[in-house]
Amino acid sequence: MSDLLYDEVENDLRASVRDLLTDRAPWTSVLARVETDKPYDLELWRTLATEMGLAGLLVPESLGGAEASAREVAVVLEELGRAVTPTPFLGSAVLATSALLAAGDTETVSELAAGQRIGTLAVPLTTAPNAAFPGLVRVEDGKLTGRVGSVVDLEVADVVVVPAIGPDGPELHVVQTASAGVTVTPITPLDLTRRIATLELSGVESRKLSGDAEAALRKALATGAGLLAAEQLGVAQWCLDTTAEYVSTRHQFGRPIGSFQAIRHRLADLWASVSSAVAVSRAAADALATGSDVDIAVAVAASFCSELAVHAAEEALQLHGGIGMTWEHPVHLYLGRAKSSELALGTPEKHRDALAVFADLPA
Amino acid sequence: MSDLLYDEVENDLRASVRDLLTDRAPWTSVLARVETDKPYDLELWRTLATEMGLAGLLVPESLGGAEASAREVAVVLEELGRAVTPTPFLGSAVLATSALLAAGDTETVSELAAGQRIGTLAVPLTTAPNAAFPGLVRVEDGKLTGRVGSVVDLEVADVVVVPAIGPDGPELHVVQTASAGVTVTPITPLDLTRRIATLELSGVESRKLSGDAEAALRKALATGAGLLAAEQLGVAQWCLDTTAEYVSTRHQFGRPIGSFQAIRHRLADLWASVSSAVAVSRAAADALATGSDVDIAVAVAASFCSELAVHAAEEALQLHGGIGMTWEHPVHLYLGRAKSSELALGTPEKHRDALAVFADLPA
Amino acid sequence: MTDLAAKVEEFLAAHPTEGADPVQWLGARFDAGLAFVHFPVGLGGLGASRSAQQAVDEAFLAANAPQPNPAAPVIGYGMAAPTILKFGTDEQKQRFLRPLYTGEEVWCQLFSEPGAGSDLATLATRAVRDGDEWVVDGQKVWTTMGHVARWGILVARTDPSLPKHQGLTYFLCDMTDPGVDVRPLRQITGEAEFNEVFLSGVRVPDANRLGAVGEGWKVATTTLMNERVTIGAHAAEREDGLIGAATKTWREHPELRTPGLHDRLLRLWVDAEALRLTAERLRQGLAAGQPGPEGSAAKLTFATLNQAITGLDVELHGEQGLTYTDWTMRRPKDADWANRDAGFRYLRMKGNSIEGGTSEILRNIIADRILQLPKEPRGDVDIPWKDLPR
Amino acid sequence: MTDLAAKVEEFLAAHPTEGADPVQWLGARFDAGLAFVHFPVGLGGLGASRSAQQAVDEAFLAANAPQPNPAAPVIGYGMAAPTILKFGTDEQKQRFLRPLYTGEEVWCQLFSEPGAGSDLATLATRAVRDGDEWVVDGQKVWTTMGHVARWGILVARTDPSLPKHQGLTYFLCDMTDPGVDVRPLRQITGEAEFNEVFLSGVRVPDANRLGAVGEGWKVATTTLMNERVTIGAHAAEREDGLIGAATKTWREHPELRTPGLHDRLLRLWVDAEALRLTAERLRQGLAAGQPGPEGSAAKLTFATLNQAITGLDVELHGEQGLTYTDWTMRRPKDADWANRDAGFRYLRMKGNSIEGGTSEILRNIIADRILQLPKEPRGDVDIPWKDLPR
Repeated sequence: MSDLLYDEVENDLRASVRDLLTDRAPWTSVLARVETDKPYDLELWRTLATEMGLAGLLVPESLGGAEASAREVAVVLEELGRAVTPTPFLGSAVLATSALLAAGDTETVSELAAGQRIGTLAVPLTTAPNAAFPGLVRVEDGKLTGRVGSVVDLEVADVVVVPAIGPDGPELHVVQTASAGVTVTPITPLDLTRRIATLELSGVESRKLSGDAEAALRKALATGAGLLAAEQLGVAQWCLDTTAEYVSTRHQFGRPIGSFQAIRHRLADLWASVSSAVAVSRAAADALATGSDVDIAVAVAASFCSELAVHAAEEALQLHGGIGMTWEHPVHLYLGRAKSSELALGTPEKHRDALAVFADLPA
Repeated sequence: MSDLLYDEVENDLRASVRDLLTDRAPWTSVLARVETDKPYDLELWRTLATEMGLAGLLVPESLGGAEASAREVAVVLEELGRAVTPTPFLGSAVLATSALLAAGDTETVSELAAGQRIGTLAVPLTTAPNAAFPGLVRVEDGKLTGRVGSVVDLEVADVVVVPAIGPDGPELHVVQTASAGVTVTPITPLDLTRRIATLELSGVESRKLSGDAEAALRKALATGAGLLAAEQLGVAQWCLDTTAEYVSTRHQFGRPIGSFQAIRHRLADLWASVSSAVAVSRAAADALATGSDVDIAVAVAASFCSELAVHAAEEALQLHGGIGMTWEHPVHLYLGRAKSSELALGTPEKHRDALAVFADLPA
Repeated sequence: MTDLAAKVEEFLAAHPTEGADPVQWLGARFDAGLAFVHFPVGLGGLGASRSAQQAVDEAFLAANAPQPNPAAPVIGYGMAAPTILKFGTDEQKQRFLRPLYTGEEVWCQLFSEPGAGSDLATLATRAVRDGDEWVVDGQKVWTTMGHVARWGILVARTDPSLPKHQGLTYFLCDMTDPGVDVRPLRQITGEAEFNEVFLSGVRVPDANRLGAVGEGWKVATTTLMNERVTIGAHAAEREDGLIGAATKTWREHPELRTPGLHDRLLRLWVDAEALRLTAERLRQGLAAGQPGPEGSAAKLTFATLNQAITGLDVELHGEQGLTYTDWTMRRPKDADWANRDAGFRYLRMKGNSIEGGTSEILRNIIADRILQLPKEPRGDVDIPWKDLPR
Repeated sequence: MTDLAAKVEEFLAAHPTEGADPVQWLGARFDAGLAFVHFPVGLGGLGASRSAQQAVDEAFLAANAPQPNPAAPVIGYGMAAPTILKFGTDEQKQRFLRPLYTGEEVWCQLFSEPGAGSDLATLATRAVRDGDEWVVDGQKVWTTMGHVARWGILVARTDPSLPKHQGLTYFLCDMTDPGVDVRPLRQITGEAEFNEVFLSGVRVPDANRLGAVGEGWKVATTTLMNERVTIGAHAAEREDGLIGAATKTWREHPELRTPGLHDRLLRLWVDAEALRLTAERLRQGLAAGQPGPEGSAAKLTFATLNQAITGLDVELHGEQGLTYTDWTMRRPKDADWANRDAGFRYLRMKGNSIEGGTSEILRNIIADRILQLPKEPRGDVDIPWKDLPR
C-alpha cells in the first residue's frame, strides 16, 4: 500500500515554499500582475527554480537535478495552487522535464533543472494522457511545420518539446523558441494566473529525441495530470481555509455568518471532500514516485481533484457573497484556475473513461 | 401554451378523492394490508371505479366512460400517490384502457370503464414508451404462448391486453386471466403498495384487436409514463408535507429541529423542486389531453418527477431520523413506491434518451 | 375587444409612432393612463388590474411604439414607481412618476452597503436632520445605473439607538448633489456593471423623504417585494436563455460531444424546461388572480440552473473553454449575455445566487413564509443597532 | 520479530487451537495479556500501544485461533470495555472485562431513546436512588444485541432539576432483571436487527454504577468516542464493500449497461476508491502516531456513498430491481449485506446516515471541532432538563 502521509522532508519543503510565496507573491501582487505585460513573476521563478532547486526535483543528480520524486513535486504544486502563483512550473518542471527524461534527453533537461532556461510541452493543454498522439506538427525535410493551440507557459518558454509526426510515425523534438520560423501568439486565458499561447512552426530546425515518443508523451501527460491534482488540492484547500475564516468574521443578523447551520454544514461537507482529496492526491504522487499502480491512481486523483477544486471555488465565491464577486477580491483568481484546470490534461470524464479500461468496467 | 393550472372541476375531484382515501385508506390500514394475502383494497377500488366513475375518466361517454381527460386522471393519480393507495388504477384505468382505446376496442374498455372488471397491460413494468415492440409472446396457430415478467396489477386483473408477435408482425390481444393456459405468479415487490406478477401463456385463446398494435402500445405507455409523473408528484408532495410537519414538532436540543437552518434550507430546496414538478406534471397531463407536444412533455415530466420522488422520499426518511427507519412509520412505503416508480415505464435516463431525439440533441 | 385594447388603438391612432420623439410620445402615453395601467388616473394609469399591463405592453410593442431608454425600467418601473405611488405625497407623485416613466430621469437604488448585504436592515449610512434638510453620510454598493441616474431611492439610519429595523428612514436622493460620488465597481468578469456610491454630507430636503421618519424598513420592504415580482414573471419560449447557448454549441459542434456531457446537457435541458414551465404556471396563476408562491422558487432554481449550464458550457467548449475574450475594465453596454463567451457567462452567472437576495436568504424566506417552519432563534431584533456585533 | 510477536508465538505453542473450547481458550489469551494489548497487565493486556493490536489479531487469525462469539465484539470490545477500563472500580474491571472478552457475556448499549436521538443528553429514563440500589424506569431504543445481551451500558437521569448534561449517571445494567423487557424493533427492511428495551422498576445495585453520580455524560462521551474510532479504522482492499456488489453486477450483466449508469458507476467507483484511501490514510496516521480528524469525514462520506451506490444498484438491476426477496419479519443472522438483494441493501443503507450519529450531527462536529467555526447560539444547555421544550 502506498505511503499516504507527508514525511518530514516534505513538510519542511512545504514550509519553505509557503514562506517564500507568502512573502513574495501575496494575492495582492498576483492580482496586480495579471493585467501587466509581465503576467509571470520570473524573478520569483528564478528563486524557486535556481536558488531552491525546485525545477529539478524530478531530475537525477547526475543531470543536475535534486533527484527527488513526484511526491515532493506534489507538495510544491499544492503550495503553488494555494497561492495561484503565476510561474511556468507545470510547463517546465513537470511536463517538459518529464517528457525529456522519458525520451532519454540529457542536455535540455539539465538546463531546465538548473533553472537556466524555461521549457514546455507543445500540446494543447486539454490533452489527456490516453489521447492519441497528436498530429498537429509534421516533420518535412527534417524541419517542423504545424500549429499547436493553448500551449501552457509558452510565452515565457525558451525551449519546447514538440510531438510531431515524422516519416516513420511519432517523434519528439526539441525546439528553441528563438529559432527562425517560430511564432508564439498569446491567448487571453480564462485563468488569469496561468497563460496559454499558440505555437506556429514553419519549417523550424529542431533536435530529435531518441526515445519512444508515444510512451514518453504518455508518461509526461500522466505525470502532469497526476500532479495537477496536487495543485487542485492546493486551490481547494485555500478556498476552504479562506472561506472558513471569512464566515467566522463576517457578521450579518448580529452574528458571524459561520454560525448559521446551513453554512456550517456546507463547509463541513467541503472539508470532508478536501480530506479525501489529500488521500487521493498523495496516492497519485506516490504511485508516480514508485511507478506502481500509476494508471488508476492518476485517473482517480485527476477526476476527483478536478471536480473538487471547481466545487470548492464555487462554494468560496457564494459564501463570500457580494465581496467575492468583486475584482478586488482574490476568489475569482481561484475560480478561474479551478475551472481551467478542470479542462487541463484530461477532463474528469476523460479520466473516468480511462478508468473504465483500467478498472475493467466497460461501457 | 398549455394550461398549467388546476381548474375548479379538477380541484373538486381532488377533494373528493382525498376525502375518500383519508377515510378509507389511511396509511395505518395500507401498512396493515401489505402483509396480508389481499394487498389490494378491492372494496375501495369499487368505490373509486364504479361509484365515483374514475375507472372510465379516459373513456368516451358512448362507451360508458366519463369522457374526461388525462388532466383529471393526473389529479386522481396525484392523490393515489399521496396516499400510496394499493389499487389497480395504473394497470386498469390507465394502461389497459389507453391501449384498448388506441386499438379501437369498444367492448372490454366499457367493462373496465364501468369498474366491472379489472384490466392490465402485459408488458414488464420497466418498459419505456420508445422501447421496441416486445417479442415475449408469440401467436401460434391463433393462440398465444409466452412469458411476461413484472406485469403491474396482474394478480387482480380479470383481463389482460397482450402485445404479441403474430404472423405479420405486432398484434394486440385481449386475454381473460380465467382462460385455460394462463398462469399468474405473484412476485414479491420492492414497492409493497403496488404488486407485480409474471404472466405465463401456453396456447391461450384470445381476441385480437384491430388497430395498429405498435402505435396503440406506444400511446398506452406514453400515457402511462406521463401520468405516472403525477403519481410521483403526489408521493413527493406527501413526503414534503409530512416532513415539514414532523420537523416542526420534533424537538432536539431544546427546539424543533425544523428551526435548524440546514434542515430549513433542505426543505426549501425540496419545495422549489416540488413546485417545478407541479408545472411539468400539469404540462404532461395537458399535452396528453390535447395531443399536442406529447413526446417532449411526457419525457420531461417522467424524468423530472421520477427523480424528484426518490429524492423527496430519501430526504423524508433522513429528516425523520430513527423513526423513519422503523417499519411502523409510513415513510418506507413512499420510499419503495418512489424507487420502484423510477424504474417503471422508462427510467429517467430512457426518457432523456427519448428527449435527445425529440429535442434534437443527438449524442 | 376589451376597453383597454380599444384605448390603446385610439391612442395609437392619435399618436403616430414613426419618427416620434420617445420622451414626448411616452409622456403622452403616461398622460393617457397607458403607462402603468393599474396606477390611478392622472398618475400614468387607469386604475385597471395589474394583470392587464402585459397585454397593453404587447400591443404597443406590436405597433412599433417608442420604447423607453433601456436604463429607465431597471429600477424605476419595477421598484421606485410602486414605492412612490404607495408612500409618496401628492407632490412627490406628481413630481417624480412622469419623468421616471419617460426615461428623462433614470433611477438607481441606494440600499446595500459593504456591511449590509443579506442583512440589509443593519445598514450604517447615517442621515442627520438639520433644519429642513437631512445630511447623509455613508457608502452604498452594487448600485446598478448609479452612473447615469438622476435620482436614487435611499435608505439611511436616522436613529442608531433604536433596534435596527426601527431607526431607518427612506429618502429620494438627488444624484447630482456634490456630495454624491459614484465610482465603478469592477466585477470578476472584468467589467463594471455596478457602482459604489460614496455619500459625504449629501443634503436631502425633508420634502424628499418618502414615508414617515423611522418607517424606512416598511417602505423598503415594498420596494423589495416589487423586485421579486419583477424577476421571473415573464413568459419564455423553450430553450430561451442560457440553455439555448449550450444547445446551439452542441448542435453546431458534433466534434465536442461526449457521453458524459450529453447526459448532463439533457438533464439541464429538462431542468430548464421545468423552470420555464414553473414560471409559466406562475404567470398563468397571476393572470387568473391566483398568485402562487413559486416566484421565490423560480429565482432560486434560476440561479442554480444558470450556474450549472454555464459550467457545462465552458467544459463543452474544450480548448476554447480555456480562453476569455477580454479582461479590460469597461462599462457593459447591455446585458446580452447569451452572445458573450462561455467563460464570461460562467463568471457572470455566479452573481445570480447573490444579487437581488442570495439563495440562502431565499431559502430562509421559503422556509418562513411558505413552509412555515419554526423560525431560527434570533438575537438581533430587539437590541439597539449601535450595540449589535459587527 | 517483535516482543509481542514472540509472545503470540509462545502462546500459540502452549495453547493448541485445534478443537479448543473458544471460551476457555480466549480466557487463556486474556490471562496472557493478548486480548486487548494496550490494556494493563492483569486486565487482558500488556500495556502495549494501541496500534499494536492489529498485528496481534492478524497473527491469531492466521493461526486459525478460536474467535469470539460474533455478538461479543459489537458493543463489548469497542465501547463497554474501554469505558469500564477508564471509569470502572478495580472490582468492576475484574468482574466484567474477562467474560466480556471471551464472549460469555454479551453487552448491549442502552443510550438512545425515542425522544433522545441526536440530542442524547436530553434522555428521560429515570434512575431514583433507593438505599444501595437505583430504580430505573424508561424506554430505550435501537439496542443492538439487546435480545442476547447479558449486560447493558445504561445512561439514566438521576437529577431532572439540573441542566441536561449534568443530571445523568452511567450504570451497568443486568439484562436478566425481571423489569427489563426486550422487544424486537422492526426496520424498513422487514427485519429486526435492533430492539426496544422497556425498563420498569429495574433495580441496579449502586456497585454497578460506573463513574460518579451526575458524571454520566462524561462517561458516555468516552463510550461514544470509541464508537467513532471503531468505524472506519480498518484497512480495505480496492472494491471492498458495496461498490464491489455493483461492479460485479456490471461485469456479469452487459445487457444491463447504459451510458448513464456507466457514468454514475465510474463516479461512484472513484468516490469509493477515494474513501478507501482516506480511511487508509487515517490508519497510517494512527499507526505513525499522527491521529487525523478524517474519521468524522469517513463516516459522513461512507453514508453518502453507500446510499448512492445502492440507489444505482437497484436501477442497474432493471426489472429485477422491482423485486424484493422477503419481507417476513425475522432476526438477521449476520450483517453480510453484500450478498443480499439490491433492494434490501438500498433500504438498509438508509440507516448509515442515521445510526451512530446522523450525518447532520457529524457535520456539526466537523464544523465545531475541526473547522472551529463560530457555534450556533444554543438555548438548551443552561436550563433545568425538566423545563426544556420537548
